[in-house]
Amino acid sequence: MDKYQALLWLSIALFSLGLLGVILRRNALIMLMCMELMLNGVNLSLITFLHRSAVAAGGVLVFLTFVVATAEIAIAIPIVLLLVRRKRSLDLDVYTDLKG
Amino acid sequence: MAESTMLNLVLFLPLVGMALLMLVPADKPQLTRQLTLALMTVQFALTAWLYLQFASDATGLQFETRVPWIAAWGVSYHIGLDGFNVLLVLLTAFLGPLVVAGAFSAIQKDVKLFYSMVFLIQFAMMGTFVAQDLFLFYLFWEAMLIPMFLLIGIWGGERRIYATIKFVLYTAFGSILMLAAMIYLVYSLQQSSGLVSFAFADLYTARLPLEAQTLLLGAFVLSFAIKVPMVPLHTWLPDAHVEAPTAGSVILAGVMLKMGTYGFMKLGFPLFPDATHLFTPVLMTLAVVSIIYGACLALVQNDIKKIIAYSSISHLGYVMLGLLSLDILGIQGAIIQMVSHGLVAAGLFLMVGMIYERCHSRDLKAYGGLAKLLPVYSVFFMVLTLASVGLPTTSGFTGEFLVLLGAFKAAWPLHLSGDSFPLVLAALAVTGVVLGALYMLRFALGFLFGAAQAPHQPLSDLNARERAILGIIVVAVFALGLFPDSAMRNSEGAAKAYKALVTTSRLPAGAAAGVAP
Amino acid sequence: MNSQLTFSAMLPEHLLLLGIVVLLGVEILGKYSRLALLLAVAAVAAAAGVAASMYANGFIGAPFPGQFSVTPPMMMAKAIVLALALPVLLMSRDDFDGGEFPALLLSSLYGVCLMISADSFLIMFLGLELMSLPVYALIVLAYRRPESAEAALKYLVLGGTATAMFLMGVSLLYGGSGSLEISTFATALSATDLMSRAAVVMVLLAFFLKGAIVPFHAWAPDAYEGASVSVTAYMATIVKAGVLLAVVRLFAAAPVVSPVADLLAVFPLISIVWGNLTAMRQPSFRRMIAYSSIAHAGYLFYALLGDGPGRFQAVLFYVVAYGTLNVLAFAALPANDNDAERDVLDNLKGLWHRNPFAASAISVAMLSLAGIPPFPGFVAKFLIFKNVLAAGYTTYAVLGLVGSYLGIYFYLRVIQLMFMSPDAMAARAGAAGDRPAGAFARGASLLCLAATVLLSIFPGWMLDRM
Amino acid sequence: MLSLHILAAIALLPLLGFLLNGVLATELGGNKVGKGFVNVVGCGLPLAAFLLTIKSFLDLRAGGYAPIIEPVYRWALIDGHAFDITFYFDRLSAVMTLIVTGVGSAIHVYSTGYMSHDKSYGRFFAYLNLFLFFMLLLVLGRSMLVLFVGWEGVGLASYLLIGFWFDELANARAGKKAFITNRIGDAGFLLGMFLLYQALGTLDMDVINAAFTSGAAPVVSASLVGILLFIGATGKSAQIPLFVWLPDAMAGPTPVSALIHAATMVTAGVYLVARMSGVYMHAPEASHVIAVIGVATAFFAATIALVQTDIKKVLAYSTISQLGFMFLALGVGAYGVAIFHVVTHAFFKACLFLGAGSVIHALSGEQDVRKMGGLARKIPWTFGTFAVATVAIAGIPPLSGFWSKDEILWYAYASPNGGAPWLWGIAALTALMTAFYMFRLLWLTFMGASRVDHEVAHHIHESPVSMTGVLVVLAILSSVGGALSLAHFLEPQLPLPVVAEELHHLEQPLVYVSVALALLGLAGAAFIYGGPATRAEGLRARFASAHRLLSGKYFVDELYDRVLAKPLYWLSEHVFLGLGDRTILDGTLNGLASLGQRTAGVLSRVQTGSLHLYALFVLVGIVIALLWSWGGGRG
Amino acid sequence: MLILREPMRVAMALITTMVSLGAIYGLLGVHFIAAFQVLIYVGAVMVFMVYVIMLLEVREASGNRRYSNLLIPGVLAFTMLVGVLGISVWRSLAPTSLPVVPEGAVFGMAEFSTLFLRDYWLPFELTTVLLVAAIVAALAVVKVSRRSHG
Repeated sequence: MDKYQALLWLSIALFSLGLLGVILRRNALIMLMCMELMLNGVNLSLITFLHRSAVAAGGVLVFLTFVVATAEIAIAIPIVLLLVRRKRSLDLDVYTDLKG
Repeated sequence: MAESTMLNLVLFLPLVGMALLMLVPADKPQLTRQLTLALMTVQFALTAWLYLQFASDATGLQFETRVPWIAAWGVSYHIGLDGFNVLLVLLTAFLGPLVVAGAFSAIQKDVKLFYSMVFLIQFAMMGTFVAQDLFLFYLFWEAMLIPMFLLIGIWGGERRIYATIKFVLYTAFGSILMLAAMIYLVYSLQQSSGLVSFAFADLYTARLPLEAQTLLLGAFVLSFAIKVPMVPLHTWLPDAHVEAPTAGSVILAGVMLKMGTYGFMKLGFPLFPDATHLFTPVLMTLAVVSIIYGACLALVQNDIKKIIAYSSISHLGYVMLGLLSLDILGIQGAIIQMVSHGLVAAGLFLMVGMIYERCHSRDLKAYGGLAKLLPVYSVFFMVLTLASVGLPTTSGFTGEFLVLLGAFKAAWPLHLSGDSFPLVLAALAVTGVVLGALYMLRFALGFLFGAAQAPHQPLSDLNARERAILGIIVVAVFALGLFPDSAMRNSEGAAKAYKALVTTSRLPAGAAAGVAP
Repeated sequence: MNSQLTFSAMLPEHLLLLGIVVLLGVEILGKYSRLALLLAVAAVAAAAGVAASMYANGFIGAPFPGQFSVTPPMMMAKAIVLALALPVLLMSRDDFDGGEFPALLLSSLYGVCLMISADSFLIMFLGLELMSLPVYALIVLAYRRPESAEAALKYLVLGGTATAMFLMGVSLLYGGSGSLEISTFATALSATDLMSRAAVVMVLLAFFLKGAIVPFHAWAPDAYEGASVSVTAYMATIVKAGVLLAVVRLFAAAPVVSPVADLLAVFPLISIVWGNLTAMRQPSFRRMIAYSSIAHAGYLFYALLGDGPGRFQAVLFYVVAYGTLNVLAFAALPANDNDAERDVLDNLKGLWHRNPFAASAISVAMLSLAGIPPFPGFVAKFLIFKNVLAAGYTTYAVLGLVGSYLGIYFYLRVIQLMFMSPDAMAARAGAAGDRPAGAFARGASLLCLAATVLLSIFPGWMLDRM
Repeated sequence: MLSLHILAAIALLPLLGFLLNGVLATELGGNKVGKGFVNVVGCGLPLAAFLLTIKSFLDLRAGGYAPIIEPVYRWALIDGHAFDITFYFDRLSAVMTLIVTGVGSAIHVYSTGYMSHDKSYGRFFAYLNLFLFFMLLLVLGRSMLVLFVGWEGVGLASYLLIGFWFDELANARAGKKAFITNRIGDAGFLLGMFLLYQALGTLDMDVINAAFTSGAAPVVSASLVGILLFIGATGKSAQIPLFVWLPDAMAGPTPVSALIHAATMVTAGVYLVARMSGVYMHAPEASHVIAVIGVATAFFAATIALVQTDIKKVLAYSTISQLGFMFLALGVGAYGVAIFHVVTHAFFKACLFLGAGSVIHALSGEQDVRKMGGLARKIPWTFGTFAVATVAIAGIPPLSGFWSKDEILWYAYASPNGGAPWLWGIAALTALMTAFYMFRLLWLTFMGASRVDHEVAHHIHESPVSMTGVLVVLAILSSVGGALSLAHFLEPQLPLPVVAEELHHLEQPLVYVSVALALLGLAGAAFIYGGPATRAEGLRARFASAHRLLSGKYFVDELYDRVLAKPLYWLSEHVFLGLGDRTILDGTLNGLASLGQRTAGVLSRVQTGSLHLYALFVLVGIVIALLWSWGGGRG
Repeated sequence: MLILREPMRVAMALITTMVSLGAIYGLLGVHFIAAFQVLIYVGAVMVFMVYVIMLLEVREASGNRRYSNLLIPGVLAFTMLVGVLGISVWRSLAPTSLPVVPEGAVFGMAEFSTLFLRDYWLPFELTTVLLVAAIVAALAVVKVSRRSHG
């Protein structure tokens, strides 16, 4: 197993762990962090390939990912704050008014 | 050119009517009614003029209009009259004013909407008959569903929601499959000949392997058989009829059911002759089963609308039998039977509506001796009953007689060559004549005769409007019974064309076996 | 770099951007809510007009080679999407005052336009995010309903997941080909190595998620219900349109072959059935439309099964038809001070008597969505299934059609409620306090109605131009 | 011009009467005209038709009996097949038309008296005229199509007239029964007609006959055609197995029974077979069936008539029995004789029915012979004519019945086309019974002590001249009708069987036997019913079970009900409606609908609102899709 | 970080992960990105996150309420995902399929800057649009939350 493959395994694992976190963690903030973890996993993969192929576009995409991640968090945090105010809880299982 | 304009006018007049109705204030129902009646009458007059102009000896379409519509798909706005549809168009236009007039007193709620829907249905039915392009046909075919849905659902009886949903879902199921088959057919035509067209005439040239024909025919048959309806796809009909307002029942029985048989005649069978040939025994059996099954069920109903509904199933079985006999007599009989049933069932439903307006009951057992209470009503009822029974001199006889004669005529040579099945079917179909008399006379017996009783008394006999409506129908019934020749002269060419199409094999040249669709 | 070209090729986008900036200015200056709305309408209308005229002139250009280019069909798509946004803007008048809504909407539209013209995954990614991020906020904007924050969070988390999936797929594509041009996707479609496959699947699934295809649909009903009506309308029409147009762009004219083709058929097929069935039992109009949109996403993705050149046309026409009617349905909904009451289906009972125009408009929308001729929904569906059949996927086409049959019931149920409810029940529903939609919303529904009528009568005119 | 359409005029005159009376003299037109108008139209037009018929007959004779063919119009021309409405007037039609218009007119006149107190006077005459119209179509039509129109039409008129007093549900029900039973026969008729058309391409009966007699190779089995057409005839002419409707048909007003159910309509079957003699001559099997059915019907109906107590029922079974005789004649090839009997039977049976009507009229509606007796003095004209007709039907010379019946018996014995001694034997026995039950009727009604109810007895009165006059005319015709010797008149058209030379010596003895039998019947009836009442009672007591069987009419009605009607209703109600429509078809549908609803419920429960679950869907979806992408298409 | 109970600890774990990733990037020679990783993620996002966690002080319920009730299916599916995706990549990416390029040379800050302003000018500019939109969105949400309490 060479360096790239190891890195890719890691990247996939991070991505999947992030998704698993979304499934498992009840705390809304932790869930958001798990989303970040997913993006980090993807970034790792991008960087790996960037390094491997030396085409700079990947770097740009990583940069964009940073921006987007920031933007997402910037919107997500106020939403969570709103929810917490209303429900007095960060527990996602409480946020099930919409269903059916 | 001017004449084809006339056909367009006839087609679009109901839409104009709808637009005009929108201008009428909602608090003037009487004006709405009169306007509708006037327009419908004009439509009938124009149609009658077209009918008189129709050249019975010419072949091909008359009053044709063909304008590209969705050019990329080869869809055009293509309408025209041939011997097939000219009678049905006339029937549709004929029933229009009667339906409208028949609903004058029955419909008091949402009058404007009601007549708008009637206009819409009229438009769609007319369009279905005159369309000469499959896409257009399908549009009209489907467009009819919704006004009917509303008609039953808004002005219907107690279980109207169930009935109307059942009606729509049943019909729509057939349509969906037809849609798939239609697309496939057009695509196949394109594959085989490079022709991108939905025109009937072009589709008649499509050559398909037997497997494909079978599947496509199956889809078309399902769709049309539901509409006809043929047993065992009929259970929507009694419910729809029973719950529908009178106008709905009249339209349904008078015209809409014919669209199923018309579909078979114009599309189902001629498009897939080889598959049709293969499945004729099955379809014929179903037709005969419909005749007998419908009659038997009519025999044990106590809801007067249901009796007529089931009788429709039985009567349309004759039409199917005639079409499948592939004998000109039978085909002509089928056409006449369609028109006849349109008149008779429409008349009977109108009459049921009239009594329902007076008594608010459809229970046969609640009635009796109406001949005493409503002598004039009873006379008309008797005439229509006898027409339904198929008594000679009425239109019902012309249709049934020719259908049975044609079926027998076609079956006998087969019998001599060893295939007795069609003969058995034809003979069984004749028992329908007995059963028909049985259920209709049972109806008349309980309804008109015996000790006088009605759920609501005193009863007033038919007023002038009602007499006029029924009188017109009765005259038409006798006209078609006594002088069917002019009608049949118009349809003869079409009947022959149909026969030629259905009896000419259209497997791909050199019929490479095993070419799966 | 040709700045002239840069300017003109991106003119619609520039107009949107200008609109955003001016709106922000107005917002800072104070409360000129009606002015804000008018400004937004003007900006969108101008952008749409420019896009349309550029389409008409056959404008072709690539101001940023490899990143962004325009062709007449793209312009057409932009014009259509922007035009669809107009009634949404108009109907928002009943829900929102203030400049946030128009500003966010314009940003989101900007994203859609980017996606349509993207030549590289960079731009597409940006467009995707630019389209989605404002929507998260838009959902929350309807804070008259407490559930909307929940809806936004769900959408955001799953949307973020979609972003990650998209990026994962892109990164694998990038790893395989060393390029971020979107053409790598089409190339990978026919590749047989597992990484390309995985890349294609990840990207596709990301779009499935954004477009709400079962089993990635679960956010949609909740988000649609939690949002206010105009936002729901926006999500159901333009966001979906953007997603699909992007996908079509990705697929280009590449043929789809077996494993991917099966994915493209089976997931949408399940969506069609699932959406149509589940919609039967929904108590709320928005939620019902959400499930309906899941089914419609199924049809839309079906379009990709068709042969290459026809896909764009099929999707675009579907977007036009479906978008117009969805907006029509939402715009015609009677207004209510209580947003949650507004779309309780039972409150529609007897609507015909209270508000005939609304009832008729909603009926037209429902029938068309159900695919009943002669409304444009039928032609749209016809086109898609025609293409699918022509591509040889007979079984899938028939199954899809049968699945679409399942949907007829719940559309009719709406009509049934409006027209056929017994008077007593209708009266009770009338007590729920709905009132006619405002003048703007009425204008929006008239606009859509007119478009519907035109599309019904002259579908060929539209099709010839796509 | 008129002469060209004289036949059409004959048929159309009664139709005009129907329309005039039907519209103007009923509720339809508001009852605006008086009885006088009804009488003029109702009786005048049939009389005019009768006169025209005579004129036509004279024309026919003047033309040397060459058939008069009168095309009216073309009903349909389909694919080169013409269906023409054409009238055809030859000896046979002439005889029938004369009877129909003649006897018909007489009965119309009679009805003006009989029905004078009925509130639906106009309607009655309208129906009667309608009947005449259809009956004339039946006998005048050249094509089987026209015949069939008339055939069904008279059925309709019969239906309407049987149920004329529809307040009583039983009357209407009897009408329905008549119609349905006839329809069963018609189904056979239709099949026979189709078969002929299939084979010959025409429905013109003279052409069909010619085709068969010309000796060309048989294109179709004559026997099959014959049997099928005969099925139609059994319906209309009340033969086994379709005779059950006729006794019930007595529910109609008595003139109707006389006209339709005795003189004319019920003989349509005989006419049909005679008309199609060309076919039957080449269908020995069918003819044999006809003869057997005929004689059996004659016998069984006569036995039933022995014990009936309703005056009209006796006559009804007598009619069935006499029709059986006619079919016997047809079956042995003596077509002309059958028609001869049709004519004489029309005279005397009409007379009998009208006489019975007069009795009923006198007794204010009483029909039970057990409540009559001793009426001879009180209504002498009725009695006299009734007695003459009774003698005629009993076959006592020289009255008309003797001549025709005797010829039937003779050919039943001697015809080379199926005649046999056993046929003669049964027929002769039946003739004996005929004499017996007719004289029994005569005695019970007119002789002996009066058993009339007290209050009715006061009102007994002789009928008006309009009725008695007709009775007298018919009685005269019954007496002298035998002189017509119609069989020989018709012989050029309907050749009589050529009896073998060696049987000729038997003719005289057989005549004596039959006359003796008739007298024996008379004597027996006189002995049993002329004496003390105990004699008849004793006889009944001794043969109690036989009596029950006979008065129960062999329980045929009950049998049919159990074997045909009940199963049909059961099948329709429980199998088709219950099992088929409700359970299988609607059950499946509703099941599918509720399955859809339930699935929808399950699917919406999946949507729990939990973001975790949604994310899990996504994860699982990805896994499935990726695994799938490994699958097909590799390599 | 998936098993820790306290949000703050989770945040710390995430920061650790991110810094580690930054280190990896650095080791790969993509210093520019590594710097951004640390600056943006750790410096901005996570600080924000930590701040919020401290602000809220809402404690997640202890004990078995840490995980949703989808633990087992979730972990199963997770395992499969890692396996499937990993194998897909692993099987296709032969170790020597592409030449290993010289490290460091092309990924310097200068090169990126040039690239951004030349080839990737548009994405770069659009980033600003995105950020504007995000700010508007965030402000809108904040405004809503203020309104709902005001």
